[in-house]
Amino acid sequence: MPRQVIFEGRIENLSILDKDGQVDKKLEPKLTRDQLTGMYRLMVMMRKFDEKALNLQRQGRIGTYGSLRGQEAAQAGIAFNLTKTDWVVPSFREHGVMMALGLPMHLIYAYWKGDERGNIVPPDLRILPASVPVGSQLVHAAGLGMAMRLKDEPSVVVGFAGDGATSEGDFHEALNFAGVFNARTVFFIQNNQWAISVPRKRQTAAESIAQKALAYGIPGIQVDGNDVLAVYAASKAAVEHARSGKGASLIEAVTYRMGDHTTADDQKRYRDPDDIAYWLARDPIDRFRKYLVSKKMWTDDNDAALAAEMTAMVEDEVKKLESMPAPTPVEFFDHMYETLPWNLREQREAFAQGDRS
Amino acid sequence: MPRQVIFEGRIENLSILDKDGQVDKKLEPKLTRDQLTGMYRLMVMMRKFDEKALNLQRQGRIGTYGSLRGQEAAQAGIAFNLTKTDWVVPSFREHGVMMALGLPMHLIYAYWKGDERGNIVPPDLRILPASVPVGSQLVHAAGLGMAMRLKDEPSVVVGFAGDGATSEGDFHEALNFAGVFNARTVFFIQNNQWAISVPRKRQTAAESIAQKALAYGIPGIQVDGNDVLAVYAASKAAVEHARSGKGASLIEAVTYRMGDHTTADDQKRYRDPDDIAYWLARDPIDRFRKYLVSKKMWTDDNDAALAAEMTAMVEDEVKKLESMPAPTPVEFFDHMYETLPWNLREQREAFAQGDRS
Amino acid sequence: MSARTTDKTQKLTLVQAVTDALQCAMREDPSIIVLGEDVGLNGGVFRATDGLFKEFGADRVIDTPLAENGIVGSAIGLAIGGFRPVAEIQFTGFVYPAVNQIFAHAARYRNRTRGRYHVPLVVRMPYGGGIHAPEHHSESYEALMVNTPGLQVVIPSTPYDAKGLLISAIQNNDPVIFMEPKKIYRSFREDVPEGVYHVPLGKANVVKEGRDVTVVSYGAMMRPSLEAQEFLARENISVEVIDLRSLVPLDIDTLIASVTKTGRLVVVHEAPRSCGFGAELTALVNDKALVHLLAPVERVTGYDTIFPYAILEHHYLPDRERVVAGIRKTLDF
Amino acid sequence: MSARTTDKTQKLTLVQAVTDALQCAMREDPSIIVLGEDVGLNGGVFRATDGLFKEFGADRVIDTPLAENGIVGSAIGLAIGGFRPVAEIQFTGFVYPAVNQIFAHAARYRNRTRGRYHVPLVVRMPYGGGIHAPEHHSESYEALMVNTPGLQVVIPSTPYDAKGLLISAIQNNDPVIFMEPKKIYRSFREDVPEGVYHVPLGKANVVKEGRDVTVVSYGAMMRPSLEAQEFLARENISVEVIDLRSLVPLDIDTLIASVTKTGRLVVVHEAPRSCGFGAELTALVNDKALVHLLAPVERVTGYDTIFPYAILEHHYLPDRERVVAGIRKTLDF
Ligand SMILES: Cc1ncc(C[n+]2csc(CCOP(=O)(O)OP(=O)(O)O)c2C)c(N)n1
Ligand SMILES: Cc1ncc(C[n+]2csc(CCOP(=O)(O)OP(=O)(O)O)c2C)c(N)n1
Ligand SMILES: [Mg+2]
Ligand SMILES: [Mg+2]
Repeated sequence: MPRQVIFEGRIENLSILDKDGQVDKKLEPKLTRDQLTGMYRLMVMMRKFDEKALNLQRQGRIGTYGSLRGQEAAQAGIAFNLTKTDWVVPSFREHGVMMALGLPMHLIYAYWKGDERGNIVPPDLRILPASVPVGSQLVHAAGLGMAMRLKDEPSVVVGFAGDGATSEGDFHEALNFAGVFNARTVFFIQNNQWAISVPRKRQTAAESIAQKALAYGIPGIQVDGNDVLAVYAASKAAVEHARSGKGASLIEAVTYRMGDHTTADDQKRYRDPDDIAYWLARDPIDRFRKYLVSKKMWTDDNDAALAAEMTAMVEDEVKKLESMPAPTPVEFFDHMYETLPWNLREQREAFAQGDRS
Repeated sequence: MPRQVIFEGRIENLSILDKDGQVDKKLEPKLTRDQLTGMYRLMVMMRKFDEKALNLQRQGRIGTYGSLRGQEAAQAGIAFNLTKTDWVVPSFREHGVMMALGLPMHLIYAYWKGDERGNIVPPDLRILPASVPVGSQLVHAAGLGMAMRLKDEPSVVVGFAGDGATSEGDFHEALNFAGVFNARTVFFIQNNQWAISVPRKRQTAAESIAQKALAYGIPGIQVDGNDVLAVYAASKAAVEHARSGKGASLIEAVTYRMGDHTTADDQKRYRDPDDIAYWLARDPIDRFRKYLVSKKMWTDDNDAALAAEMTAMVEDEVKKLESMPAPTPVEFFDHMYETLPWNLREQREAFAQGDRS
Repeated sequence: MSARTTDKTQKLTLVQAVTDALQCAMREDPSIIVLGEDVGLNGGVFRATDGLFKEFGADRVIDTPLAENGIVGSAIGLAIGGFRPVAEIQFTGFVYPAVNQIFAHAARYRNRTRGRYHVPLVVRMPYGGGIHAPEHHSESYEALMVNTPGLQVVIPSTPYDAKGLLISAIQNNDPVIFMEPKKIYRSFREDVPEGVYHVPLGKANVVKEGRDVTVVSYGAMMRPSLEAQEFLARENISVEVIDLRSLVPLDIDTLIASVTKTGRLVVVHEAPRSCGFGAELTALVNDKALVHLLAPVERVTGYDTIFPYAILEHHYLPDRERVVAGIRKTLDF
Repeated sequence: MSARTTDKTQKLTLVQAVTDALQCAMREDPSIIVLGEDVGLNGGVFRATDGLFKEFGADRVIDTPLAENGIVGSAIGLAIGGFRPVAEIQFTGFVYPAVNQIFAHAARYRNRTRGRYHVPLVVRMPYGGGIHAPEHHSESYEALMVNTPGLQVVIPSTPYDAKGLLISAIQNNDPVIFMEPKKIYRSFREDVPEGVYHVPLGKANVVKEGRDVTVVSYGAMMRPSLEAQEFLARENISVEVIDLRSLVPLDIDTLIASVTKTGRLVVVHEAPRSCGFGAELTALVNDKALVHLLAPVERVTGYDTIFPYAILEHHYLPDRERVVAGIRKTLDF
């Protein structure tokens, strides 16, 4: 009685495909060929979107852009478990998840071009806009998950954030609220090892991010975030847990930001090239392709055809982006309130008449 | 390898005296008679101070007051490990710790009377003023602990907070910073089961507060906070850990707020009388007295003499309080900056001249 | 101005009117929920939510963990998820941890998404001094809120207004900061209609008409303003007293019409002077009625200091004498 | 105004002058430490701390976890523990999570303890628009800071001033909010003396003397202000342009002397208008120089909207034309 263990917590890491695409037979999820190639498709789509975005940025056709390169498995693995009635509460690097759920790419490009109209998500989707203040969106995810619980809707909410975001108070308050209120929320942390120039081990003295779940009385798991099957499997469990009303949980997907933080960053100032090489050998798309090929579900021809299809799709979306009519400048007044107060009406009027003082 | 435990955390509860004062021989700390009776003395001092404070409040001689009744063992147990060069970073209920370190009681009363001069701690003490915004002081404790580490001073910093405070983002950021920077800080949480009307189990779905340490890679322990020996022993270990440069840790002292939250509160609205009765039977002072008596270190006569001494001391401090000269009203301008800017000089001037518009 | 659903009235204090507003609105609309610290069984530390937990249960009157950022942030999620949350911040002095959620998100969702999402959220908070409370329990932060585009800021000064304004705020589709003058929570009772009625946001109340000088105030400072009016009436000085009721949207027409008539303006608020709301009112009068001004606008405000602890607070708060002095200054100019 | 330690100068941009200030101050005083996100090896996202990590090491140039409240809160602890921390908030748009620590603690420790403790802290943050950055990267929150008693608020507009003011801020014994106009971080270079020198807090700079109208601004808005002055000089309109340099303490004498002389005032800032610093300046002129005013004070400011995303931002920011129009309005009144 006097010196007594009152709590024991354990955190697992899940990995199904190894870096060479060899599968752990016992853990291999039962997925159809269509599902598996569908996942692959998503990942390739993300990569093509991303490459084009970097290109557009270099040409000045969009603004500062945050690449998701390297994080395709993490994003496809969770997205594949979601439907259009689920809520996506993104940080700023979840373009992959967004397009996987059906958000037209040109809207995502528009966002990065600096156009609020990129945030006008089609009415059949429940995707919130990118949240720039790191971590702050997680609290919305907790609240939405409370809403789904209160309405007893079987929709799940996924709150996204990076490893750096776990240091913000928002992370703490979000997970704590979600735990207390049994929110239907999955907190999905892409631990890409870096928060701009700060490596994961300087973010927290904890050995893993997954173990932070123990502080909130919710389940936590770490997965190989470059292994789409592992991410899929862990996400499936977490999503089902939430959907069935059992509450919130935390997933740490261990991945790597292959590029600069954003196009405004220069990773050479702080990263070791060896590190990048190490992770290049663990590319999520290559690895999954090897698996599909070994299962005889995929060939080089399929790959070429898919690449061509995706390139065409991306180009088409860029056309849509660039044929969007220019916004009417005055619109930055129009959505400040449902009904504009006099000061805004007056300012809007003066602005519209070109009397700009 | 594929499904692998990557983290195991365990949290212990430490208890040395049971509710009837029976000691666990194996864990009994080696303390001299003077030390033991010294601890007892501190606890009785706190209780007398507290009773008088409630009295003064009822008579309108001080303002709203937050009683520490029931938390004497928690406060004496940690304070007994500290010296005057250690830093105390209190919440608003640590009068016991403050007086244990030598802060004159009349200053504490002055604070609760609504007089900033109560915060003018003597120069030989390192006690910060009460921090009202719940949890916010913990971040200062982290920063002070970083300062002690950077200067390699053997001083320890103790950051105090309640169970409710652990829900604030500040708790998270403080413990995380302290973990990363190896701060010489002990986070001492008095889990008195309630945050005003909100019970501990509605603050967090975690089974204990101590286990939150696992999220920050620092040691955590739960102690029976009504057992001064257990608190003393756990605090000793944590303080030595910090002092020797090994870093931060978390202590959860499980205790009970015997009274209203403050004199502005009415616990009858939300608490079950049975609950209070349960804890009354676990009074920290009674329990420790039984232990001392059983060790033949204490008698009823000693008790009567101590009570008389403490009553006299408290009365004397009240006299000091009430013979403090009234503050010059204008002083609320004088300490806004080292050098007042013109607007404050102007306002101060007008105020001092009674031209009060 | 009001659309009463019944002719019956009750004599209520301001804080009771707040409770009544919540109760009436919640009965009509099941999407309205209340959340905050101690709002449940305890009925709020000021009893503003008294009885609601019993009537509506733990799913609509939610005691949260102690985290203001969590309260407002989760309320944003609840709002987007289809609810109309009314969040309580226990004291205005504790809203700082929540300003990231209020300023960076609640105030921005509609604009950020060009109307795709909006946040029908009310954040209620008792504000102001005069109750001898500890540090951080007497603050007035309306200026921070007014400086933040996307928020509406409402401050009632009477039970009738408190109820009608709060119902309007709850039914409004954008975030409203609803600041309640706790000093006068229980100072007086007034006839308050039963059931739902509205006092519209953005309509000031000319509480006293007058010729010589306009006094503009809101919340707890209405009382010294009116006392000053009464006091000076004995000297045949005719003071017009306006209760703004909402700072955003502001009833500019009433303000300017009054100043144009009287030529003199005294603004009374208890928040610090520098960059306070009085500065904005002064600037607006400068913009729109400078030629009518017979004297500089006078600001009777809190000082640019920290709000003092209890034993000095009465030296800080504007009172009748200070308002009278301010008025005289504009008259003697 | 300056006490140079050497006669040598370097041609520096504003952001380089910031780095130089930090380096010079840190060399002199080992209690000065820098902390924030990415301030170490990366040298800050704007390179404001470039090279400091290499020179002073990880104990004096501290990369923190990603938590603004943690940065400022721990800096307060470090300050009380004997250091002079210079905390960087990566963008002003991310200071909200830290305002509880800044407003409720840094600004209050001296007063709260009647001088027993004080907080010699500088919080640096790049502010303002014009760099086509994502949401929350273009904000100007000086008014919130000015409304909070206990803070000093400094905003340089030139490399020379940036260095001299930052050194003064670091050596000041109270908290200083140091807002850096990132739009002009690299727009031009200027001779900056080597070594430590001071530009005192609270002393405005009359950049151009003039007769007809006074333009008051600070930070990045000095440029359109000066462009307007030049533009109107061709029409023989003589504009006096004042760079405030510090908002708290404010150089009231220079402001009032100028307005008394010219009778006209245009205030230029990019933050939203309502309750912005322009309102306070207008109110101060109302207080102290109303009779000298020949026209209403004109506020050329950002609108009461969210700062627009990149493709519309140039419509939001005051530019030469808007300043010129504002000046003409005061002249044509
Ligand atoms: C509150 C806040 N502070 C700082 C920033 C600047 N910033 C943008 S992204 C970033 C790093 C985020 O790291 P992480 O959470 O790991 O996400 P990642 O970028 O790696 O996807 C920082 C510091 C911000 N956007 N918001
Ligand atoms: C930031 C903040 N929010 C709310 C309050 C009001 N308040 C004062 S004490 C308290 C409860 C604190 O509970 P706990 O941390 O358990 O400490 P205890 O009072 O039990 O000692 C609350 C809600 C506050 N002071 N600060
Ligand atoms: Mg990251
Ligand atoms: Mg408690």
